[in-house]
Amino acid sequence: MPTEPVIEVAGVTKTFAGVRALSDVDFTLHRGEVHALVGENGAGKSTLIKVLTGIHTPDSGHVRRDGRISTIYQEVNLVPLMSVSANLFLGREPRTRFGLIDRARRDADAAELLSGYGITADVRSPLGTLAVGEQQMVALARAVETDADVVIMDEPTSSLEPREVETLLDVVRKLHESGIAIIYVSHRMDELYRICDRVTVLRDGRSVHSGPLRDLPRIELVSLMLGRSVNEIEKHGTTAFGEDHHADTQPVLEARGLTSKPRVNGVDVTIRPGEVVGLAGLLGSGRTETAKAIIGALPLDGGTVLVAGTPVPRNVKAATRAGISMLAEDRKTEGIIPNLSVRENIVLAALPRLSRFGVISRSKQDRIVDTFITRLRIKVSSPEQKVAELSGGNQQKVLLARWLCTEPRILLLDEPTRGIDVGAKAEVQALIDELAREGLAVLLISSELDELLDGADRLVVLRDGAVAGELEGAELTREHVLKAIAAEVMDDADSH
Amino acid sequence: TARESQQTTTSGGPAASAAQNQSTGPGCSRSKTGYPQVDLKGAVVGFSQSEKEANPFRTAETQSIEDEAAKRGAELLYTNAQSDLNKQISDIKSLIDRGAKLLIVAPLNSDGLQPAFDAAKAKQVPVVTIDRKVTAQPCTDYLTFIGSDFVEQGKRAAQQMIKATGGTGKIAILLGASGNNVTVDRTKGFKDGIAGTPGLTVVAEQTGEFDRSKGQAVMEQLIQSNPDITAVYAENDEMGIGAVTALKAAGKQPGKDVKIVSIDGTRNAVQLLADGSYTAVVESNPRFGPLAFDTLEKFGKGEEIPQTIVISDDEYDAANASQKLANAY
Amino acid sequence: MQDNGVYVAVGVLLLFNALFTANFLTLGNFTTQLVQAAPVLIVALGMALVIGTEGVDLSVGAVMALAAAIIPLYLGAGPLVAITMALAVGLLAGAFNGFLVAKVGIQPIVATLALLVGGRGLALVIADGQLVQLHDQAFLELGTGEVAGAPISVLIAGVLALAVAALTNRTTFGRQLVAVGGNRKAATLAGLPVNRVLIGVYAITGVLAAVAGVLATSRLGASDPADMGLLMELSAITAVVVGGTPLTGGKVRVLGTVFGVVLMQLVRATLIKHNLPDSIAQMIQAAIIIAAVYVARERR
Amino acid sequence: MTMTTTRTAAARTKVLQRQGAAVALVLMVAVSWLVFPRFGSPDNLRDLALQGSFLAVIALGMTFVIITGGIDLSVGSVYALGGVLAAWGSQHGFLVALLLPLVVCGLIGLVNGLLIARTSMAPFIVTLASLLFARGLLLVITDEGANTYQIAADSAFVELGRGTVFGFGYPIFIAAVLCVLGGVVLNRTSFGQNVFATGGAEQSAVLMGVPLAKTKIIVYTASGTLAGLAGALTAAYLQSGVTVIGVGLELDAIAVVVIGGTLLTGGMGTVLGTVIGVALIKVIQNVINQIGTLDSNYQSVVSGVFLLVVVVLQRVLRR
Ligand SMILES: Nc1ncnc2c1ncn2[C@@H]1O[C@H](COP(=O)(O)OP(=O)(O)OP(=O)(O)O)[C@@H](O)[C@H]1O
Ligand SMILES: Nc1ncnc2c1ncn2[C@@H]1O[C@H](COP(=O)(O)OP(=O)(O)OP(=O)(O)O)[C@@H](O)[C@H]1O
Ligand SMILES: [Mg+2]
Ligand SMILES: [Mg+2]
Repeated sequence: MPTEPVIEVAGVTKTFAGVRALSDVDFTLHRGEVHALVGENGAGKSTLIKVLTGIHTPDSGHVRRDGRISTIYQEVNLVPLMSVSANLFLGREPRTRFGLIDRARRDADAAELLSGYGITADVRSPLGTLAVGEQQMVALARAVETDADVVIMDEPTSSLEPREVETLLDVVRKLHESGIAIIYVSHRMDELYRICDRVTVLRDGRSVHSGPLRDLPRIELVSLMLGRSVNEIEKHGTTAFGEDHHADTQPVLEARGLTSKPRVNGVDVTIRPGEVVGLAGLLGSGRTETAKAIIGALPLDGGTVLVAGTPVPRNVKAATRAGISMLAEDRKTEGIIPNLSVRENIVLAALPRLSRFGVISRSKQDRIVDTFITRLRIKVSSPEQKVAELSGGNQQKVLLARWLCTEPRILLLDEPTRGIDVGAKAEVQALIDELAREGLAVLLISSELDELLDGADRLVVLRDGAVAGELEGAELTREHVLKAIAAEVMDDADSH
Repeated sequence: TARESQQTTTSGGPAASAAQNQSTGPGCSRSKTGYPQVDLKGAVVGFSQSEKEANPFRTAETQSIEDEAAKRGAELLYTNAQSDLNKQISDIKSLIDRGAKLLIVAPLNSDGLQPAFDAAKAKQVPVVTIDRKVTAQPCTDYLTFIGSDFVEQGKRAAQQMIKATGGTGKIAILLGASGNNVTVDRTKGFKDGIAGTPGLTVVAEQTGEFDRSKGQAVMEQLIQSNPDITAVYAENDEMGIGAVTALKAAGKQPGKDVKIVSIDGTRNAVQLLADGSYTAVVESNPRFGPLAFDTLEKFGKGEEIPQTIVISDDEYDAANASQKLANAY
Repeated sequence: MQDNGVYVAVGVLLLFNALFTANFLTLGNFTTQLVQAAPVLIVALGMALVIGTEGVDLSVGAVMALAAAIIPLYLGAGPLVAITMALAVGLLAGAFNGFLVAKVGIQPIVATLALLVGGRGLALVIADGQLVQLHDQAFLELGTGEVAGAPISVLIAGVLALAVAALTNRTTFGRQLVAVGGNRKAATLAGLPVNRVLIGVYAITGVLAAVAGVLATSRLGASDPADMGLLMELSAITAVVVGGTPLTGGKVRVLGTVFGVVLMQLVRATLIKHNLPDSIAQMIQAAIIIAAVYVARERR
Repeated sequence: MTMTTTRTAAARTKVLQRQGAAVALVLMVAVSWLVFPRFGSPDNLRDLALQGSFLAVIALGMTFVIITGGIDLSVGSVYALGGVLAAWGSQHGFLVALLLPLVVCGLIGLVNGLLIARTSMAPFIVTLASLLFARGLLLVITDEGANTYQIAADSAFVELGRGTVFGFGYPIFIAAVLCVLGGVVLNRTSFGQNVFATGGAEQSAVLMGVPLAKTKIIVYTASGTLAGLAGALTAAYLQSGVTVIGVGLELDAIAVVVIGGTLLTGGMGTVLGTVIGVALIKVIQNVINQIGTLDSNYQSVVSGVFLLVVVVLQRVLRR
């Protein structure tokens, strides 16, 4: 059993401009353990981590650290314009005899290192050209390779897809074996139970429980996080999707032969009103790009998008007007407008509807904003709070609200539950369900297979930017999907 | 002299541009420099102007050189440094490169043209500098300087001021651009000029950067905080005209309640003078063409050239303004 | 304090002048300050909008010069025609900047630098390099006349400030503008008319610069393209930033901009009235800019 | 398969991005050479290089500043100040003439850096203030511009600006050495990596352990020092501390850096690009002169149009 603490936190309180993010938190990390840190969105997990690493100074309380800490933050924190290898080795570059950076060796080392994490991208290309998940793996590699005593991972898997998740969990196991202590933040219960020894639960900035994880039934953990009774929670499963939806026969969205070199190569997707179509595939298989191509955010080399049989001009504005909305995957760079308030962020896309002669109606706005803050349970001190101050999950909900209030006919959701806590996730899923029932056509991209299987009525599987298969009805099983997705993986495995 | 009358006819006015030769120190001749003889007719003459022709002085200056070149049958190459000293050096070098055998240079600044002069020396091209005196060796670095004496202009402005105010008054000076030696000289001359008149005091001196609107803005401020200002000395006409506008807006009668003396001799200022809302203008004569070419011609013939040739500046006051208006530029 | 740095600074400066500057507390003096500040304010309002989109417009001074050069060409047909033409040129210049930024995708500083360099030259070409004295009384009235005791130019600036304030706070366009400045990628994905917003903002700025050019020309009584609006871009940017609008975009503070302009005007007035030499005056201006921005800066 | 196409496409765009300004330069030079017989003359080329060298030294510092996502508007004034200080210092010998401007201008840069790094003030505004400050200081030193300090024609310091090797002035070599050094520092040292990281994503850089404040302070100090050095070299070349130079030079410096492909928003850029930018702008100026009797008012119109054409061309190539 663990003995020596490497990190000890006692009575830490941290307040931001009136928001109490942490109040009187105690937390102990023992040498060599994998410690789960869980809690609802905005519970204070990321803040606690930033206190541990010294980025935030607590208002009161003690922090004692022993040894080097290496952290993978929640939002990918690398430099997009610098090359992958430069990011990987920033601050500890290999040198030549003359003390200059040895670029050739750096690139070679980087390529070798990353292949161990399943990344084959050109290490000399800017990091920003990689998919979010790949970036996350680079961040992981960077953090792990600095021989640290403690590695902190803040939702490392939120943008990873099953295969990558396995790679990551392997890395965690290896670290664990070599005696490194790990703090692991995640909203995915399966992962927690697979790798964590102990758990600390935060709720509203307080630590409400700390103890061994295995002894704690899953449902009780959730109940601790949400502060609701076990009974109440038992009603929900892992996902909150209902039955299949009844779909009209006339498709509302038809994308034909979408091509945007080199990432999308002739993808066909049709969605009928009331239908949820899932887009499955490996990292970099072109799911995000397909969605972007549909909404006109990518220059097309070929293909058409029809909404209710009418072709849509290829720009986002026209697509939005035609009723297509897209929730972007990377909320930091493509989603939130950091300077604006929660209210302003929510109504942003719906502004034309809320104004007359270009003048915005304040009362209409407030009504909508209040509705969505309540309905999605967005945790804010007031609608006027800057969106940049919200926790990651709450930012995600704000973006969802932004799209819902445009009353779209077609909703493209790229990882809609990424980084959302169990409670909110169920709500978002229920919401998607409800919206589909009301006649909305939904394209759902998710790296969580269960979410896809439960949520989608039909699955389009992508490989290398082309449709590798379509699954429907009885074919919607884990095995079928994995087989369709992983054809390439098998090939890879064979060639090894 | 014959040359003086010729000068007079070119500029068209009765007394505006009578130039006077003024030898200071030993002269310069072709034999001293060993430069080759160049016949003006058909010769390639380079003219390096310093600033854009966006003010009357520069317009008149360039025009005068161009007219005279045409008259004498010389081929004129022209460059404009656009107020950039390094560009003027390149300009002069490129003029030489393009085959100029004689150079007329209106320096952007008194200092800093040494590299250009050296280039001219190396190719044995004589350089006449006009309008602004440079700190370099006459006869070696350049042939001679033709221009006004800015200190003297300031002194004459001071005399006009003393005359107009009767020797008592509170003066505001609108300075030219900071760091510019025209500003320095015109300030020095003026202050020296009023030094012997204890009744005149300078209550404010602020830069208007040779610009009309800045002169106006500064004057508006000064007349608010010092309502008892009775005279304005503006180091160019533009700022003086700006001051007139400012004073009128403040309910003063420029030229009467507040005397205004400035330097340049532009048409707009002389017009104001003729209209009675100005006190005096000391001319800064821009018509260097005839003098410059005369000088080059004499040099070619082997005659001795004085180190400095001061072009004569006229003066305008209430009495002669309407009569001499045609002579203003 | 943080958000109010510029107001405090204006207060301090007013107090200083009231105590130590002769004849400061007179109506005439206040009028002078406002009249001098009016064109800068009008330009700064546009600049604030551009800065809100994470851009900057270096060409405003050149556009003022263009407006000045246009006036005498059309004054024969009446002041209204002349002013309309000047504003049209401003609109055109601004829209051109906007086009370069939005459609061609050139960074704002460089896009507008081209017009800064070329625009004044164009103005001089139009005017044949010459300053033109203006005599049209109706036109000159604009810069010197008063309505109910208030100078016309100050009234115009005031109305424009209110209009820009309403634009930023109450309209779709205003909201879209800060969204584009806050996160252009997100704004695009949100289906906002990003290009239209950008072109619109630069066009508005061009028109405002032309308005300032017209007013300044009328006040000067002459069209002076060589000097009109020289370095105006820096004055305007300084006022906007001193007024608390960050250069990083996503935020526009109109009242702050008004006070930023007033502050810089008061600084200039104070330095002149105390007859400080240019050298010292420049250094004091530097210190005051730093102090004001230091107080108003965004804390980390 | 897809991987390879992606890679070659990426490589191709990269080449074009890098070479955008170079393509424009090659075109300009080729056309000028054909159209203007004197363009290619050794004298003209030497003068071009010399004139470019002063700007290159300033633009080198500006490149670093802009890559960190900043901007330095003070370089024009600091350049003039450096010249005046060098001329004043030349009375006291070569070392004073060289070191005084470097130290004083470096200090101004240091203050810029400290204000920008330690308080979160915008570089634009901080350096705008020091633009005013440096001009003011220059005026104080020169008695409101009344004194221009001369440098004795036979002093060793003048040699620094006027001396030549094969007809090429010393400043050209100094600028070349500094640019090569700058390139190595930028690409081959951890300081250089920090410069990129600072401009590329400031928040991430902090989390990755980049010493943000230190990097910025060094960069602005270097920019001030280099501007001072350029001023000193210019003074040596002109043999005097001219007070009226450097007005608006900051815009030239920014323009060449950006033309050279450095992103004004930071995070990306090259020294080579900046050098190409300097060459391009000097060639353009030279060509305008070669055209000969072009009305002075048209000259700025032509410069503006050229600038526009170059940036648009570059932008189009980049697509
Ligand atoms: N810089 C900040 N300024 C103001 N409030 C902040 C700031 N950072 C965090 N907060 C607030 O502190 C609380 C805790 O946020 P934190 O990011 O720690 O949540 P979290 O547990 O990591 O949530 P998630 O699971 O969504 O990532 C939230 O209410 C958030 O709004
Ligand atoms: N090898 C690569 N070369 C260039 N860009 C790539 C490469 N791989 C991914 N990207 C970029 O990554 C982004 C996301 O790619 P894609 O849409 O294929 O991912 P995805 O299937 O949605 O995966 P996920 O959403 O799980 O990250 C795109 O912007 C794409 O251009
Ligand atoms: Mg978090
Ligand atoms: Mg994706």
